[in-house]
Amino acid sequence: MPSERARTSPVPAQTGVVAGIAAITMTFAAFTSAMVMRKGGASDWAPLHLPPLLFANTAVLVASSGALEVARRRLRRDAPGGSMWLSATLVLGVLFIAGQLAAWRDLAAQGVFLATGPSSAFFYVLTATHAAHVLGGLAALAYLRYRVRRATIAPLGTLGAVATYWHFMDGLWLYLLVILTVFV
Amino acid sequence: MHTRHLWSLALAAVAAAAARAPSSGAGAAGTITGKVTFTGTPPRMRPIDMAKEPSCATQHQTPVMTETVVTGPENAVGNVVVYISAGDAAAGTPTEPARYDQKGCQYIPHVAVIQVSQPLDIYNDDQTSHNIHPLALVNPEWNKSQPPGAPPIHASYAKPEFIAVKCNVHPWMHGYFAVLTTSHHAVTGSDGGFTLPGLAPGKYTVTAWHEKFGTQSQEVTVAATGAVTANFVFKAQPY
Amino acid sequence: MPDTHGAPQGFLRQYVFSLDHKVIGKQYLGLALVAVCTGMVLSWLMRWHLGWPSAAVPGLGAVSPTGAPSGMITPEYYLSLMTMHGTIMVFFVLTTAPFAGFGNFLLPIHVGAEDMAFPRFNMMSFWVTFLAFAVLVSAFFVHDGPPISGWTAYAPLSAVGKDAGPGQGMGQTLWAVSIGLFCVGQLLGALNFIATTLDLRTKGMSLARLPYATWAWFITSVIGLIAFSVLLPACILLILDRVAGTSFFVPAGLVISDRLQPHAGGSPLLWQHLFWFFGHPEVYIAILPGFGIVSHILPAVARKPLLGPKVFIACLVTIGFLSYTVWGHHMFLSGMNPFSATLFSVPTLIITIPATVATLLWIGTLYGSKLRFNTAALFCLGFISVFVSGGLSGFFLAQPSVDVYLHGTYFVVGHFHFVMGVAAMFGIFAATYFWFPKMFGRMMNETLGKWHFILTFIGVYCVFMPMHFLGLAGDVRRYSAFTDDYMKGSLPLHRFITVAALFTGAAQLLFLYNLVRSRFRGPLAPANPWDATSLEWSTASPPPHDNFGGQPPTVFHGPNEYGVAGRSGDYIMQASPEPEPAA
Amino acid sequence: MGKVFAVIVVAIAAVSTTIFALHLWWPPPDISVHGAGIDHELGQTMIATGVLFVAAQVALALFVWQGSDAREGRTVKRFPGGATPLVAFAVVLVGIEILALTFVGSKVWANIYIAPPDSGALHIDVQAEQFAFYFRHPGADARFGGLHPDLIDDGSGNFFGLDPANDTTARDDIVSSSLVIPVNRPILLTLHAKDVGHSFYVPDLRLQQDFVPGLVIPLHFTATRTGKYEIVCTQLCGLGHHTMRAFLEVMTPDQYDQWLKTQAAQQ
Repeated sequence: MPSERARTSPVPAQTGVVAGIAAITMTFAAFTSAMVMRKGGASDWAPLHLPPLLFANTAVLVASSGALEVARRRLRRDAPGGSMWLSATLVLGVLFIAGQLAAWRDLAAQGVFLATGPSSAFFYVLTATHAAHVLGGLAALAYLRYRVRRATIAPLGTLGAVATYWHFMDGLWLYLLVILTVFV
Repeated sequence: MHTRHLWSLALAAVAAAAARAPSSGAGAAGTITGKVTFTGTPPRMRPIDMAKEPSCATQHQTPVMTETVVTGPENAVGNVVVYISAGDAAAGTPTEPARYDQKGCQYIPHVAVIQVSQPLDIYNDDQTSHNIHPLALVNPEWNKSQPPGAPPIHASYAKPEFIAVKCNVHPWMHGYFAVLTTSHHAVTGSDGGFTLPGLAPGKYTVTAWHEKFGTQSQEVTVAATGAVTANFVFKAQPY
Repeated sequence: MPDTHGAPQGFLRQYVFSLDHKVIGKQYLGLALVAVCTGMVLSWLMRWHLGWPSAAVPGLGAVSPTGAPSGMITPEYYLSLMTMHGTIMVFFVLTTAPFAGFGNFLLPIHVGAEDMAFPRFNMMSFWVTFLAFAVLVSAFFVHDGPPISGWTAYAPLSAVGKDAGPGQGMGQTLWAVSIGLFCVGQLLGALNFIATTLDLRTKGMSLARLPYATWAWFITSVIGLIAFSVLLPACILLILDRVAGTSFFVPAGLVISDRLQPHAGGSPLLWQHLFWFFGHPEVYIAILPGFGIVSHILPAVARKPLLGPKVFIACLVTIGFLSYTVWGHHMFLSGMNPFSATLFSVPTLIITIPATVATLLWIGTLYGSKLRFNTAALFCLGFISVFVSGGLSGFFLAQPSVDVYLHGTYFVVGHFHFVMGVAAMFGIFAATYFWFPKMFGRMMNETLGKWHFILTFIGVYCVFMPMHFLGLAGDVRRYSAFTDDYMKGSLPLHRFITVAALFTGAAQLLFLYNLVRSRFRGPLAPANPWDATSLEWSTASPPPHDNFGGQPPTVFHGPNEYGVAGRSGDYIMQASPEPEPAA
Repeated sequence: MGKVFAVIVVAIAAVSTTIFALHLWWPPPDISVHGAGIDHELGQTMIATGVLFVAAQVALALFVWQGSDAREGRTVKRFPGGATPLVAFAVVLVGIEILALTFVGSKVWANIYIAPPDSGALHIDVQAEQFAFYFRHPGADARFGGLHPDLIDDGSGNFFGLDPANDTTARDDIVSSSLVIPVNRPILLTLHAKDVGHSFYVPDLRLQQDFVPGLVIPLHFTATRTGKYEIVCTQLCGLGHHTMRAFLEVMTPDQYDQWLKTQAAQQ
């Protein structure tokens, strides 16, 4: 029998997301320090020209964060259109993943593969790990949209948690873009 | 490494050709004899320092020399595998196992010639652990240790190939498995001489293989009786 | 997503893919039991080989014809046994049993919740861990056998593939995949522990009133969250080096098995840094739950409050924090800048302060106590003794200048087996004897338990103390045999250790028998057999599906109300509404 | 039961301490200049931890013995002064110990690993490989030949991958499987690995250092006693790890010169 607390409390999801963010931060911190250390002692580091498409993808991801913020405010006020903005977030998120795939194909067409050199290896590893986490976020968004469509009351706790995660993915990508530009 | 790989492929091709060649009849009495020599200066063999493994070092009064190039009087080259690479009939698989010994931290013989699918028994005669690692490229590669007193390791190979063999535990230990399709083969001693008896009259390709000098082949026609001579001369460099 | 679920229907939902934290906790403990038996059999084979290198192990030839022809253990098979023993014990026993196992069963009850915050993640956590174990064990059955590069899997030995030796092909890849999966499983578990402790505490259960075991699980889960999220990327990079031809850890120009390796520019030290950044905190992941368990049980058996409870919590937090600053002490001699050795040595020595304080608090708690000598109590006392012995030998290894001599010797083996192996196992045993009645509703046999303790306690000292002697004499660890002149003099001592290890192992049969028999035949347990205070003792043995029968308890006291004078019982339960006694 | 436990704990502590104190198992005699510092540090740590070990185990046994008093009506006693004196005790005692050990120990450490080698040190190149050590003296020209991993050929004795055909400095390099050095002369080793990680450990020299593939790691020492000692590998390097060893032969200068001549003739 669900207790009163468990039904209403939004807190565990939020705590879980914060803890998850801490873990993901450590993962990328480990990748970053690995990259710094690997580059530091290496004579075989060849700079990589980032596909310009990445910047377009960045815009898409930032836009998706914006759309989610609009959705969140509307849902919180029970204003109309929340669900639609949620869908927009979802579409933009999928578009980002598609864009990343295109960027990889672009690099592959230039003959730059995972094992080509250390810089390309780190590029693929970082972007792919990020994309995997974004896919997790997309699944959460899809679940959220399903809940919003089904329920009369928006699940605000879940919404807040998913939004925190999604914005973190956004920020993480901006961070990756910077270190990829600087190091790779 | 790469050349060795090409070699194995070439050998396989030749072997395939051999399978189509006319067969040597029963009671054939033709013989090919010859001598393998070198010109130039061969690399000097060095004494092997077995200090790391006292149980082996004490077995040798004088230090064992490296065996990459073994030479004899009158520029003779030892450890050359001479065999019929074309013109021979497909031979049956011998069921008698060949024997390969690890004794005094040396492979005996240095080159073991076996036929395809012929069983090969590998013995550890030492009081120390050995490790047999045939670096096969065409055949499956394996890597097994053999503690003192362990039973012999049974091996066999399905495809012709010259396989370098090393002991991971004793870096100086190197040998070869020569896996051939023909039953007509010989390994030269330090006098460089070889004999390939029992050949039916006909045209053959004789090939000589040496781990450092590579391979040479020549066409030989064997008459009904008597011996034909086929000599091989390798060019040696000091380094 | 606060997940709620009613009592499950059907066998699969109830016992296999259960969302109930109590079932998941038992599943983790079952996995750990299988793992610990496997790991111990592997250690017996190793000890057999070290004592009598050329004697065949009866029957082993049939099980492992390649690794042990006619039962004779080959050097690579020995290293496989060692690698699998270390990996199984560290990951699948010392992490799963005290942390994931008992933590899962007890933490939600301790905080007064009906389940974990995310039951689905919790279930996934177990099954991913189970999969990780299956993948690891499958390495025994692949062509070349299990990996031989130790539980630390130092690159390039672990990164270059089959040229590095038998087991370094598919076996090593399976190892890396298994550990990667394990990280995922433990991360999901850690998320749950953190969210549950912070958010699902029942009314009145302030952080200050959390039982000490729960504090330890909470801090361990924070450590685990950070540690496993660093090991996971390290495993990904290792797998890529192995299967995708990248060069993160493999430098150029290596010739292995006569073959020039197709790698360039990688850094072997990078793996060591990533691994030990995880690896040292992992030691605390293994031992801190033991700290918590001992501090939880000790007041209940000593019938007096834990000395300095706030100091104890502070010790846990300090250890957790410092555990991230000391990883370099595993690498004093690995070619790091020699200045960094001093840098890592200082926090390593400082971390002994909170550990010393915790030990003194336990010993101080025992002062003037009225000890009840049940088996759980004995294992707590044994924990303290063993932890002192192992902790003190750490003083030697923490100093770079002494480590120069002792690094890589049996001294290290003796040290970490005492401090994280045996001590953590004693914590697990104490927890098992203490909470078994709660978990299964039946009491364990105390007579068997006491014999189990005495034999084990003497046994482990006979096994691991002599390893310190061996180390002092310069005996190198990870050697499959001491067949040459070197260290031949230590063979008698090795044989003594082997006999002691087999003896200690045999003593564990008493435990297994007791476990199985008590599960079905033990006398029924009352709700609170030990007169203990924490919330699990307020509910039935075993607890109902939602832990408290639909009524979440309200907490009025901390867990430390033992030895209360002037009343019939000498303790006050956390959920008891009576007022605090006058000090 | 409590008394049984107390007796067992005290017995274990007594036996262990006796064995340590009698030096039944102890490092071999030191043969290096720097080793005395390590031995001193080891001895100090042994005494300090030994005192703590006995004190802690005896206190544990004592309190357990007292706690086993089952008389009715006995009330529990609080530890005098509570937790504060224990914390202060731990911080001060362990703190002092840490300061002392770090202060003395870091000097010993610096002496081995941070101090530069003697400028006149005899330079010997060391290669570790699965599963042997090979040592290289520069020969008459006092210069080491370059290393070419692609030329490595263990079967013909070219363990280092020297290129005598094109590199004249490589032709007189003296390669041996034992580390032969003159006594009382500073030695500089440069350690590099051919394949995987290894370690260089000579207990008698009180010296241990890992080989890291891709790095060349310097190590220096002076041996003070002639004789033959074992060098072993202490970093897990593969299936033959336990057989990976070599000998250190410390000779008088005359013997060393003679050895060098003999070796030079064989190269």
